[in-house]
Amino acid sequence: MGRRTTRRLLVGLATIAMFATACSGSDDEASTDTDSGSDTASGGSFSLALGSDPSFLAPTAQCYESTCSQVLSMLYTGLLSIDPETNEQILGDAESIDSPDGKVWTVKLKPDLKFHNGEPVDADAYVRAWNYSAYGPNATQTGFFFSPVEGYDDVAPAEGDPTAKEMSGLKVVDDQTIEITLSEAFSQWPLVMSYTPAFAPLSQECEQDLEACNEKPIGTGPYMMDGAWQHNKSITVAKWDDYTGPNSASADGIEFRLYSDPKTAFRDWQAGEVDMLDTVDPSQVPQAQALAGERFLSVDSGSFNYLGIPFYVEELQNVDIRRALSMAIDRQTIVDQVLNGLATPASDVIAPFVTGSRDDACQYCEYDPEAAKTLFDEAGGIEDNTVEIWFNNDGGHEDWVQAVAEGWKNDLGLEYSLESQPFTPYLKTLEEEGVGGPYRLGWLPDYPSAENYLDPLYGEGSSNYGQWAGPEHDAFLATIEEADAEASAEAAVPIYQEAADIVLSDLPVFPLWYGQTSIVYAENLDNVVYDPLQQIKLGDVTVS
Amino acid sequence: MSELATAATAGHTERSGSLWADAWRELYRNPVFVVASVVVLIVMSWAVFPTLWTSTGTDGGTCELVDSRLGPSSEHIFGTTFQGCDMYSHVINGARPSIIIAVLVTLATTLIGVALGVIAGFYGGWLDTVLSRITDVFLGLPFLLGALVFLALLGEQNIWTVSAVLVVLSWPPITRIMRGSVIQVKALDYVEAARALGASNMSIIFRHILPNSIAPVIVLATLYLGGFVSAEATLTFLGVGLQIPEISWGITVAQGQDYAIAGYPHLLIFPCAALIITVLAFIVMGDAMRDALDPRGR
Amino acid sequence: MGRYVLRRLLQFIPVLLGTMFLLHYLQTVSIQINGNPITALFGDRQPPPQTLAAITTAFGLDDPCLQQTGNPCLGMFLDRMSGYTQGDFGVDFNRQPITRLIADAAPVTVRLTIIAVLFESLVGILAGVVAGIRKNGFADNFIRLSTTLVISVPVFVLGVLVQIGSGLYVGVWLRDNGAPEWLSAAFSVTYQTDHPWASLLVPGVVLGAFSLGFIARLTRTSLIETLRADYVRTARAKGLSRRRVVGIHALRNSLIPVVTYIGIDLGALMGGALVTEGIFNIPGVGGLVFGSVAAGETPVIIAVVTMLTLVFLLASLLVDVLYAVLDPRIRYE
Amino acid sequence: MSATQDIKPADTVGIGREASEKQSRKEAARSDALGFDPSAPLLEVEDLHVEFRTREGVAHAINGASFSLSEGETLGILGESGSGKSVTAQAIMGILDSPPAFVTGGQVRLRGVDLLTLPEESRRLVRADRVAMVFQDALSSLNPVFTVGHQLAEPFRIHRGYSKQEARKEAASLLDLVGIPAASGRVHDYPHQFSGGMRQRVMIAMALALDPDVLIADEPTTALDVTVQAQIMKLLADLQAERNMGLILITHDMGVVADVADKICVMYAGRIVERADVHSTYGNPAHPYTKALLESIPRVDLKGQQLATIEGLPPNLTRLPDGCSFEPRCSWARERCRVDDPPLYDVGAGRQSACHYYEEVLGS
Repeated sequence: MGRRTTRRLLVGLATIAMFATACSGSDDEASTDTDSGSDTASGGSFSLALGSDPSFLAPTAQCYESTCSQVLSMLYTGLLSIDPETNEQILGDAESIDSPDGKVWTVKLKPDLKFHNGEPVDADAYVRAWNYSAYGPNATQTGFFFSPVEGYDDVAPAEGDPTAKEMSGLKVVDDQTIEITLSEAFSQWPLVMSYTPAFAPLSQECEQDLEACNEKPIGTGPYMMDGAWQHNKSITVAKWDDYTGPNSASADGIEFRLYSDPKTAFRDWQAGEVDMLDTVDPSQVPQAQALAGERFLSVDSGSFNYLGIPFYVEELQNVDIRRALSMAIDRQTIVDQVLNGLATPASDVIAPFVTGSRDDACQYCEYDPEAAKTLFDEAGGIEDNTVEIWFNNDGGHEDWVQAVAEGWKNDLGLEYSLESQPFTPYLKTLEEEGVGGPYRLGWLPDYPSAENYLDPLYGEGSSNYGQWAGPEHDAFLATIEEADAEASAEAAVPIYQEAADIVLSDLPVFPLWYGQTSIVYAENLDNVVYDPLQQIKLGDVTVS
Repeated sequence: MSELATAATAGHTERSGSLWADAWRELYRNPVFVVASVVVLIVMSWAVFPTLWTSTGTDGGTCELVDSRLGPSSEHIFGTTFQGCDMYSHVINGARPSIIIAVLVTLATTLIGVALGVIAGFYGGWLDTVLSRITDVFLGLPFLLGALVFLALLGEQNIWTVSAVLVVLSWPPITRIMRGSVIQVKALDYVEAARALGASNMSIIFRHILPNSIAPVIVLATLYLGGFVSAEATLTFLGVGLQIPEISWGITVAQGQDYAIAGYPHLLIFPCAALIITVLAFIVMGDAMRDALDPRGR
Repeated sequence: MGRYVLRRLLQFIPVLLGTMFLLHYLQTVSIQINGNPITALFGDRQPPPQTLAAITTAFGLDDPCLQQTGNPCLGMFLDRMSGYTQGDFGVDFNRQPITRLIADAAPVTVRLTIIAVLFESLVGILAGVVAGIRKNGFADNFIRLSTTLVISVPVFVLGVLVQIGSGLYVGVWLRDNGAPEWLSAAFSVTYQTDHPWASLLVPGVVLGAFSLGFIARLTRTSLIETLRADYVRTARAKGLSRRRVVGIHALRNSLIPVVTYIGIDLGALMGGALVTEGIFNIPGVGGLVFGSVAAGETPVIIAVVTMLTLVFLLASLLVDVLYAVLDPRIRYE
Repeated sequence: MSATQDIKPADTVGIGREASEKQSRKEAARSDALGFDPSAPLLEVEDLHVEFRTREGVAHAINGASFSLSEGETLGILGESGSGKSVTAQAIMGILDSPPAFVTGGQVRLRGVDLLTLPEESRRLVRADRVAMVFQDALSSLNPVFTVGHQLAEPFRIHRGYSKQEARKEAASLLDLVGIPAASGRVHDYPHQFSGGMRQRVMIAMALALDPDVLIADEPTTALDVTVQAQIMKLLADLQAERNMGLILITHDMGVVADVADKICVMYAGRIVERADVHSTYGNPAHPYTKALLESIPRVDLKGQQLATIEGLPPNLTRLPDGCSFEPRCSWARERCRVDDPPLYDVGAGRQSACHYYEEVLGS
């Protein structure tokens, strides 16, 4: 643990936000394979190491981090998911999701869906869950997913007590049909709903006793709980024989083993105690590659790492200085040496697996020390010739932050000072506009949409900690608004790209790299597929 | 507990001037102590005059990321660090925080511990009761967990905050032992005699009580020195110790450990050896001093 | 004796209250200075204010005194104390009752501590006796050097090296050669729920290694001193064998300071196990507090650290009682 | 321990006793098989040499001590502290701390058997069984953490293989023998619960447990009040007479010896400087040191006069002078004494003195 756990923890925490998105994972190929897939090589069971004890299994609306969403992706089918390769929607419990105008959405559910306890999965089960999530006093972590829905402010007002227990925008039309009215048109809504934990249905039994349900959730997915949750030790799920949904379930059972330190988990994998790891520590990557060969996978995680620029720091208000600094970051070398290759240098502010991402959008992300030095000197440099770099010291960022700083020192002749805090006070400092130089942050989308890489980071009421403002910012906001109002997700993409170009030109953040995650697995496992949203498609894994 | 502390310090107290003289004679004839002292002096000189030992300056010199994790060579005799800096320079410069923390915390805890121990032991009564209960509160806090809680509160982690937290958690044992020792010396005949002759409390404390009761504290303090060098490393490993770009053994060891097993053993071996040898030297010194100050152990 | 124990137990009350208040105050100031720990739950995202407010209220962190730096928030403290008297110890950020968290974690740590104490006492005393009766001989020098070396190696380095050696080499070899399951579990890389004792043996040894050195040295010094005592000479004059002289007459007297140390160490081990627990993935008390400190889960920190303090106090009381049992000259009034 | 034994129900006592007896008999061993010749002299010490090897050098603690002891006889060994009295006693017992102490020469014959050549295990059997010892400071010489009953019973259990009950019964009767009131109740008490005199009685009882042939009492009364001293000495004398033991009484107090001893050895710097029967020594000492010692005893008939003292300090045992060790402090000293170490001259009537000028001393 130690240093590593701290990191982990931080990751654990930081992730939560970042992360979450994930969800989906489960369904995906389901539609194509449907039943056949599970018949071919079924049987056996295996174990997967998870990096921490999940926060919640029920109510699922409390799940806003990766470990719980990995487990829940086995226990729930979800309304829909997004195919990581094609970016197409794959329907799960939903038979169709339509909207004429982007404002009123109709979700039709498949018939005869059941919870593990036999209760029907109907419109009521979904609406019940969503009203529970959104209701302020329930204090769920994913309640804000419903903020676009009409009536959200009544159940979760910014000030005072709620005036309603249910959102007016939700209507149960019949057992199979739900009508969702948003307060404004939002082209990305179906993508939002792909985050399963926030949108999963809630059984009546579970609603009666959430505490018991948390220990042994009642889901709808291809796997059900096999015994109660052994906190900090393990969670075991077994194939549910009555499953009628599209998701595959090759193995008979999966054991989630809970670790506090990925390095320890890796040693356990070496010893043959655990079959698969969802994270390999960077320091163990060379070993993992040597030992596992083909069974070591490294895939884009969807995370976007950047240095934010505080616009309230005068020296950084000059766009040329920002461009020079960005060009003086040797992203590739840092990725190779510090991150052991477990990242991809950024060429955009939108991660590659999302529709709309480009591999040449960022002209100031190319390492060019000479051009940087010239531009930097022409722009007059920085007062005192010293730059502060801020980061949270409990997330394992110190190594690369120092590498960036050393690069600036070597290429631009800048002196640096590193300022670090634990995550909570760090956020407070950011909030209070207290940082004196570039600050590190990362982003994991909640749902696979270009919009989710833009509005939450630079929009209004967002995590725009750097207080990016000015005409460029205004143009950015206008562009986003325009894209949101498009009727379909696809049509909005080019407009979101325009917004991204504004960011990449004005540089309120320095894009650094897209994160990667790595997994290793045992010889007896096969068909291990990784979803960029940080979920292993466990249902597809075959055991021999 | 207090009864135990009293018992544990029994027998240290009868001699004074000659005890120290005897102890010193014993020490400088002890080869182990001499070797340990030389090691400590060398490490101290790393801390105080790093430029005598390395030409790279106190910030560890230029670091080229492309040179990351090189093995030992003629250019970098200990190899390079994760950031591509010279490991030898890091080992030399890493002594500074460890030594500052160890010396500072030991001095502060000894001063606080001795002062409170004398007050509690000499004056007794309600003052003793209150001080003893406060001592209990801090004594009962588990060391590492306590440090975690305190450092997390401070949010800022540098040599001074780490030292402050170590002081807060380390004074109670010294106070305990000092108190027991003082209570014992207080009851001895010559203190009674001094009192009968009308000596003031202050003069009794400084002329009679302190010189005769401080030996066990000195021994413990020497052992503390090594302990704090270790503590810095452990706290850093736990993520609540020193932070980069500070150069310290704790940081270098904690970072090197990740990679040592993955094929870069020099990242761990050199800083860890420096750390271990230093701690060892302090412990050996403490041992030798205990033997010397406690003639019964000879 | 009974009255003495009672008096000591009564003294626990102010100490425990003091500990709880100290921790409460630290956490209060921490929130006042560092900000609302709930914000960190959302990572880099800024949660909507109503979400943040709702969760903050749900965990009782909405008290206005938390906005006033330095305010000790006595009201919150009193609420917490009255909750304690009704058996309500609060919940963590995952809404798990703290009583359940402790009930899960404490037995594991207690087992680990028992193994560590047994190991350090048995091996430590044995090594100390061997060193003591062969003072300045080879065995003495070897034991002194090796125990000092063990004390000097940072526990996080030692732990990982032992873990790799025992888990990846011995353990794997044992399993490949068909050793019984409990035996290979004893050399596993991590804690195994199915082998709650066997798989804690190696971590227990790592945890006890540090104190082992102290116990060996303490026993040695104490034994050397005792062996010079007049009553040891008397025992020899009685024609007792050397084994009986050392093992019965000298050892019992030498063990008094050793027992003192072990008793105090008992409390320290329970609270100091966090590094070992982390390395071997043991779901114990150390990891619980460690995680809670990082997340700012005040109720967990106060409850668990206070519990550890109580363990420490009880252990020192036990030592004092045991002290009187071992040494009939000591009488507590 | 005793308590658990007492409350055991009858039948388990039987079983427990059987088991414990078996255990004890295994440990039990007697010194009979070592070839002691009943007709040989009781104890002869001949030319005993003991040295202490320390970091400061080799201290010659005993340099050729010889004496003998027969049944029912009391030998007083006199001398200042550091003269080698206690070392001699411990060498006879074989309980010197080695290192630093080493016996480098001589013989200690008990009934014809040289104890110094016996292997340690056989030597152990002789202790307490044949030769026993009473130490000076009974408080520190009794183990503080065991009851006196336990400590008294130990010789019976180890050497005789008695069961716990038998041994404890013997322990109680021993306490009774040395005059401790309510003995059977006090076996459960710890040493610190006894008064000084009572503790010394316990020591004596422990030494007498196995009815030894030789009893060595090392300053048995030093730590006691004068009245108690007399009681203890009387007790020792009575017990000796009753059991016909040989008694070696080590003391620096000439007065104590005068009352009870038959023979006297005076030791100085690790050597016996005068050996004689008690009456001749007291009447007319043959060595300047003995003379000086006698003159330093306060006497009622010399009340009012300045008490004589011996000037100077005993020599450093690591660097003994070539000549007579007492020379620097001796008022009879001449040039010869500085270079020529005096042998033990026979001064007649079984007396010896290590002084070149004993005739002058005798005549003074």
